[in-house]
Amino acid sequence: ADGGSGDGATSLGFVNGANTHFHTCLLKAVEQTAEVKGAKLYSANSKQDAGTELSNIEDMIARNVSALIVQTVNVDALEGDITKAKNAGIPIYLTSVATDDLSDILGAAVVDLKKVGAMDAGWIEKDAAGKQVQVGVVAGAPGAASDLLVGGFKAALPATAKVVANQPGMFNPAKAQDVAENMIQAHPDLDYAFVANEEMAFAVRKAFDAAGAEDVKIVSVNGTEEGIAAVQAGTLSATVANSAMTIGQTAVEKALALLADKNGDKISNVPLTLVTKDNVAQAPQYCPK
Amino acid sequence: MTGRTETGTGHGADRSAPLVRVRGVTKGFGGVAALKDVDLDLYPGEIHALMGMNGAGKSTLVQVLSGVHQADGGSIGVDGHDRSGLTVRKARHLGIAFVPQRRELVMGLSVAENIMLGDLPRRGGFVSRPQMLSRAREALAGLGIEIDVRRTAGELTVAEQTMVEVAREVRRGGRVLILDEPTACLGAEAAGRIRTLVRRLRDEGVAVVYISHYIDEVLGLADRVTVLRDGRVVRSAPADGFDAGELVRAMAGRDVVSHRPERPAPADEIGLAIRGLTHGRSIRDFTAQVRKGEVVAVLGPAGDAQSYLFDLLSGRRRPLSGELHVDATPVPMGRVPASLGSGLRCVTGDRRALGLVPGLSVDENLMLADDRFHRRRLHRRGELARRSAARRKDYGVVTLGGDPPVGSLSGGNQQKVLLAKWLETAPTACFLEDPTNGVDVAAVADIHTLIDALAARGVAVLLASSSAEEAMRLADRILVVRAGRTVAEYDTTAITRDELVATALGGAPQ
Amino acid sequence: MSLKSPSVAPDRATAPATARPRPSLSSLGRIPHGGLIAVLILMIVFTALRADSFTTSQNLLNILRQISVTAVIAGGLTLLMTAGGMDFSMGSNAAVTTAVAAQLLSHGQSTTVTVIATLLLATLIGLVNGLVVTFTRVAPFVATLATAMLLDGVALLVLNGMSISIGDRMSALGNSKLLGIPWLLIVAVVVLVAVGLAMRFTTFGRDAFAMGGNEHVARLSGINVPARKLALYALAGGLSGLAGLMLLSRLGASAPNTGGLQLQLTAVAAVVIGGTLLAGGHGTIPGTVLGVILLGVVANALNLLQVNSYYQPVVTGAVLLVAAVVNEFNRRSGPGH
Amino acid sequence: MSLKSPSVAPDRATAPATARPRPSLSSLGRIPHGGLIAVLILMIVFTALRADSFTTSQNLLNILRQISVTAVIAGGLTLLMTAGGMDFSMGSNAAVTTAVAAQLLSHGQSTTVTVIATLLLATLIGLVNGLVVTFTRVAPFVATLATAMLLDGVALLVLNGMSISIGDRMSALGNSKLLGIPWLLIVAVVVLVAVGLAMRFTTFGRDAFAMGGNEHVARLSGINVPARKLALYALAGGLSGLAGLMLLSRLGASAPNTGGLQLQLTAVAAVVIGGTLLAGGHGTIPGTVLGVILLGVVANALNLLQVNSYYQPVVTGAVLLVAAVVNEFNRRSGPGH
Ligand SMILES: Nc1ncnc2c1ncn2[C@@H]1O[C@H](COP(=O)(O)OP(=O)(O)OP(=O)(O)O)[C@@H](O)[C@H]1O
Ligand SMILES: Nc1ncnc2c1ncn2[C@@H]1O[C@H](COP(=O)(O)OP(=O)(O)OP(=O)(O)O)[C@@H](O)[C@H]1O
Ligand SMILES: [Mg+2]
Ligand SMILES: [Mg+2]
Repeated sequence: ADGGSGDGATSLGFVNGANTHFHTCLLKAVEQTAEVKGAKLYSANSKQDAGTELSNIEDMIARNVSALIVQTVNVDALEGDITKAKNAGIPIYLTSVATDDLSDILGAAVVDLKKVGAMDAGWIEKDAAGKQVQVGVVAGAPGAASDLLVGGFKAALPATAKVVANQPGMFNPAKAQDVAENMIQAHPDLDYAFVANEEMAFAVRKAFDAAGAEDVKIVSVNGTEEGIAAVQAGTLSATVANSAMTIGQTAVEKALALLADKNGDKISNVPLTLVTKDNVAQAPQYCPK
Repeated sequence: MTGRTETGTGHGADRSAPLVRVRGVTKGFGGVAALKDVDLDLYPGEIHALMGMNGAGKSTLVQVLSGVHQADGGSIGVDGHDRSGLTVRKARHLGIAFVPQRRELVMGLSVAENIMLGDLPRRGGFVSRPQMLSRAREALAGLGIEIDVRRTAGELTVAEQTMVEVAREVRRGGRVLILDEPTACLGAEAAGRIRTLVRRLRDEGVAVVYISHYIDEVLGLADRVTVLRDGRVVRSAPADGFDAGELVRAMAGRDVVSHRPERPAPADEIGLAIRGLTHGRSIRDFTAQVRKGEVVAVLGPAGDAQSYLFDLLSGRRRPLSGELHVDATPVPMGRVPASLGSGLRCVTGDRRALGLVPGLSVDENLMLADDRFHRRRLHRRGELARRSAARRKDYGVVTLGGDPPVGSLSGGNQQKVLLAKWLETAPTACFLEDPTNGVDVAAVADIHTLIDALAARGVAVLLASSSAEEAMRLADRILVVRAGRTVAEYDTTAITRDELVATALGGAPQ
Repeated sequence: MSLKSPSVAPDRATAPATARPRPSLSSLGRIPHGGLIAVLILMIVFTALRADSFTTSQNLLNILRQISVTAVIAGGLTLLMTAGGMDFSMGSNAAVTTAVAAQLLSHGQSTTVTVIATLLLATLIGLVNGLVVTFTRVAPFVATLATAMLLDGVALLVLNGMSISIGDRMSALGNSKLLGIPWLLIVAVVVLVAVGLAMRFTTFGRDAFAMGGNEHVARLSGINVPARKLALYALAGGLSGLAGLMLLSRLGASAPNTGGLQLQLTAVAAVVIGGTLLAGGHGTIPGTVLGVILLGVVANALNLLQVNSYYQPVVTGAVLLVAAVVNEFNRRSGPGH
Repeated sequence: MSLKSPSVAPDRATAPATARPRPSLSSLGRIPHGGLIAVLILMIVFTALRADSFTTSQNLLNILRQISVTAVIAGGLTLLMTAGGMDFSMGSNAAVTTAVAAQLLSHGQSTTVTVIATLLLATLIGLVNGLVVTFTRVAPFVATLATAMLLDGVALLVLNGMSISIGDRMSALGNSKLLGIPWLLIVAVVVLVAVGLAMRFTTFGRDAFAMGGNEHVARLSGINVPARKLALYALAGGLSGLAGLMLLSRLGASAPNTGGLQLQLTAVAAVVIGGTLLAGGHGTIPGTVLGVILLGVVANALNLLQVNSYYQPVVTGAVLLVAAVVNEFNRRSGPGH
């Protein structure tokens, strides 16, 4: 399965999952790295729809790319993708998640979402220092990503921290803001809030401030420029940086490496950094310029 | 009345300058011509009648005049200026007012709003409701109509709706008033009022275009008559140049005779029996028995009891009380399937809303009910056309092109389709509401013959009408209703038309 | 001379669309939207009993602030649908507005300029919808469904897929209050009252009913139907823009997928639940307001009652369904027709 | 009529296009859906010239496989809308089916049992929609919009928010072919042909046109309207179920937000672009097929042509709009064939 494009150069197909900030940065990173590596890149977007994702993959196969890089809309939607790619003899490389059975995939740049949640929980534990505290959760849209994140967070919370509210923000700031307003209403003496991404976190902050709950500390996920700035400014207390740029770069580099040499190790864990006021300097770049 | 002598005033107007001058107008629909090279001159202060068989092109012509349709060829001039390609709004600005054949009201709005639509009285940017109501009342009062202007247009009977529309157009004024079969569904008094009004406007110098299928009405009213046949003008002359016979020949191209034939005496057993039918104010304790082979007419003023019989007999609406027997077997009321199952066939007078599916083809509409009764599973065009061909012929349905949507047919042709649809389904008993509504002279005769045949076949026929002629022509017995009650019963042989009209309807004919 | 008899107009029985019996002058004594109100009250009582924080004035203000964006769109849609139109792209139009406004502001444009520019843009977009619907015979739903997709893409392009923060510009509108009443709410109320009055008492409004009820009659009556349509679609566009700015001022940032279809569907649901007919010819602002409030209260209640997130759509859907059904039964059991 | 394109001469209700002569494009006028076909051909030629991989039989088969799920839903919707109905919950119904089927299979139920059980369930859901619409006077759009939300939630509940893989069960349907033709495509074609034939050649189909054209007349003509409605909604449900199973067999797993509104809107777009009237009384399967294909081709072309993902909705919307406009310019709505 090589020489998709006429000039014999390696060609990569990147199937992105959606159009959020994260996905945009991921795409940029993949494009730039591919260019650096002199690989021809085709990209498509599944717009959060598993069916579209499969169609996109079929289209890539029709184009006979050397390898596929897939930021899936959903872990198990991969099932079909992988079968398709396998039948077509086109290796498939995953970003963010990995399947349990690695034999069928070329490799994966994995973000351990459980760990991400756990790191935020850890910060709260440290910050609460044994005090009895109330925690609110603004999750994403029902689905694996959000569930892993929140699951990891809850599991790692100390016994002294009690999750008093857990509502879906649907990864949509407007919705998240409504939810936060209602949450702070129902639980005025909230101490911490865990928000499934920074776009929502900002909205939640606004809601809390408007309700006079400036002292509620918000921890979140991503590490975008805005996020880091917010941590520095103290509007967010901590955020776990899982750089989209790193994921993109790793994906392309590893994919090409593995194409060249099948028995390099498949899984590369994307480094996670807990960013707080004290270490904003170490925050990795999130989005390529 | 004295229509003849009044026609004189029309000639007082200046003959040299027609207000509207139509030359060589042609109009086709999907390649087939509905109007062919039509000329027409409208003079101020003249009532100009358009006559012709169903599908002759009358409505199409006036729709072109009022900008609803744009002519394919020819010219339209208004006071000497070429106005070809009129749009509705341009026409209105030129003072051309139009009451279409089909009722056009906003059913959801009040009568007052419908009348004042397009220039609602305003005070400080807001619509002034009191003014709107009072002006609307004036407009109706001007025609001597009593309708509560606050009622919703949808609640009105078709007659009331017509009056409202005429009032609306008259109120708006203008130099040309076009009325497309305004009296087709009006009672005596209402129709009389319309005619009086038309004369008044004519005398005020308005040019009136008046479409009607009633020979005597036209001869009594019009100053000038133009006859259309198959989209061509076959004759245009002052009204006094015509007599009824000629007019009919001009329209139909042949003589039309319609006299009451000898029908076999009705059988003894009762085909249709209605007892103590009561529904609110509309109809109270109505009882009728129709023997097989008998035709019984229920005669009443427009909008009286007979207008509610269709809803109640067809099962659309459950009466408060009353019972129905068809062929001596009781029929549960308020259920359409029960009514149909009993062999009773109800033909509505409101073909548009309750009679036909405008989007379906003529053939499908013709066979709609029959195919359902015969539980046909399959639908094949060719075979359908074969089955419906006979009905088209018997009922003289004329269409442009093969099998167009029934909605594109002329009013009268739609009525024929409606009758053919129901009368050919082997009925035990029939309820006919206004069977000849908007149908041309020849077709009226044909339909009357068909109804005679129906009775001769031993079908019990109940006829709802407010037409004395029709009752006299068709019925063996006549029930006269008033204010929802049966006030008299006559044997047709035992009464003359004039007695009937006098006693029953009060409103004397012209 | 023949005398002809009329036939019972089917509208008196059970004709569809415009002929559907509706609460109107003829049915005084019966509360319009009774069913909707009943369901709403039930919801409120139930929630109040289970979550005491529900009845706090703060929470009630929250609800009202949360629904005000939807309310503005729903208001415009009610008028448009009453006139027989439909704009399925209002949510997406709002999304475009938020995006453009965010860009302008973040590129240092003054708030005034931004507001004016974006409102004009939104109105223009509405106008384009109007032109398509008026001068081609494309059904409004079809045309605006297409423009909705188109605009969603435009919003992405403008944002270049990133989320753009506007700091605390405009946050006065989004978060501060006047005499304890959120500005957003005030704007929404003003819009709804204006539209409501226009529909009831102005020629413009009554003409809308006429056009929705029977466009041909409206034309025959000398109403300049095309001009009116353009005006109505432009207005819908303008209000979408306003809604977009309100949304932006609340969020303080514009992210991909803000507004768009979600917002649109919520507004449509509110409007139709409020009794406005898709076929046109009938619609009321009070009904729409009830619809919007119902949806807002349900969302709020679900949060306060800590309903599992999977149950939330189930409950919302069920409540909508019940409301619609109860509402129709209440109508049906009305006297006369 | 307001939901249809306004006709200049409504007294000739079904001959709007005849009311004004359209000299331009009149040549296309004779061919039904001429406009749609023209746009489609343009799209195809353009793409074929720019991307050689487009015309590979593999790619064409891909397109056809990709659209077959939408096609099945669109087919059912066409019939329902022609009868004057509307089911906005078909996508969500499909989602529920995928979820339930996935659960059953992963709990070791046999494929046969699963298929039968889920199809029954889906039909039942459709029937419930039918009951609500038939026996209350709630407008179909309103009722099914509510059930759509409700079902989306149900799907989440069934999946408990997780994704459930079915391994390679059913993958025969989803991925293998018969004589080089994907099974999914075969199923879709069978459904469309069946519905198409039913609409043209069976009384059941013609009843749908009659009901959509004038429900009163249909009832008075001895058509058992309530029964027909229930049947139609049940059928729509059943087909949604089938679509759900097809989707599942393709994806090999059921995840939250599979199917649902996205799928629904695509189907609706295809149907209305194909010339089916929201107001009922007119609709054609060929039109719907063209609509579905157009959408499929556009999506595929956008990928092959490497159009930036932000431009994709823009282009899709634009193409839809153009198609609709061109199509309306030479539409001749006959007595519904
Ligand atoms: N919009 C249309 N599409 C197709 N055919 C039409 C249309 N309008 C009218 N026709 C045809 O043109 C012819 C003339 O119709 P028109 O309505 O003018 O007849 P008419 O003289 O008014 O008949 P009636 O007395 O029954 O009203 C008829 O054959 C009719 O079928
Ligand atoms: N004089 C009238 N003017 C206008 N409408 C009338 C008149 N009389 C009766 N109706 C209409 O006819 C219908 C019959 O009235 P009513 O509601 O009492 O019958 P119903 O048995 O309740 O009808 P349904 O069985 O459909 O409920 C009503 O809808 C009313 O609008
Ligand atoms: Mg006519
Ligand atoms: Mg009643």
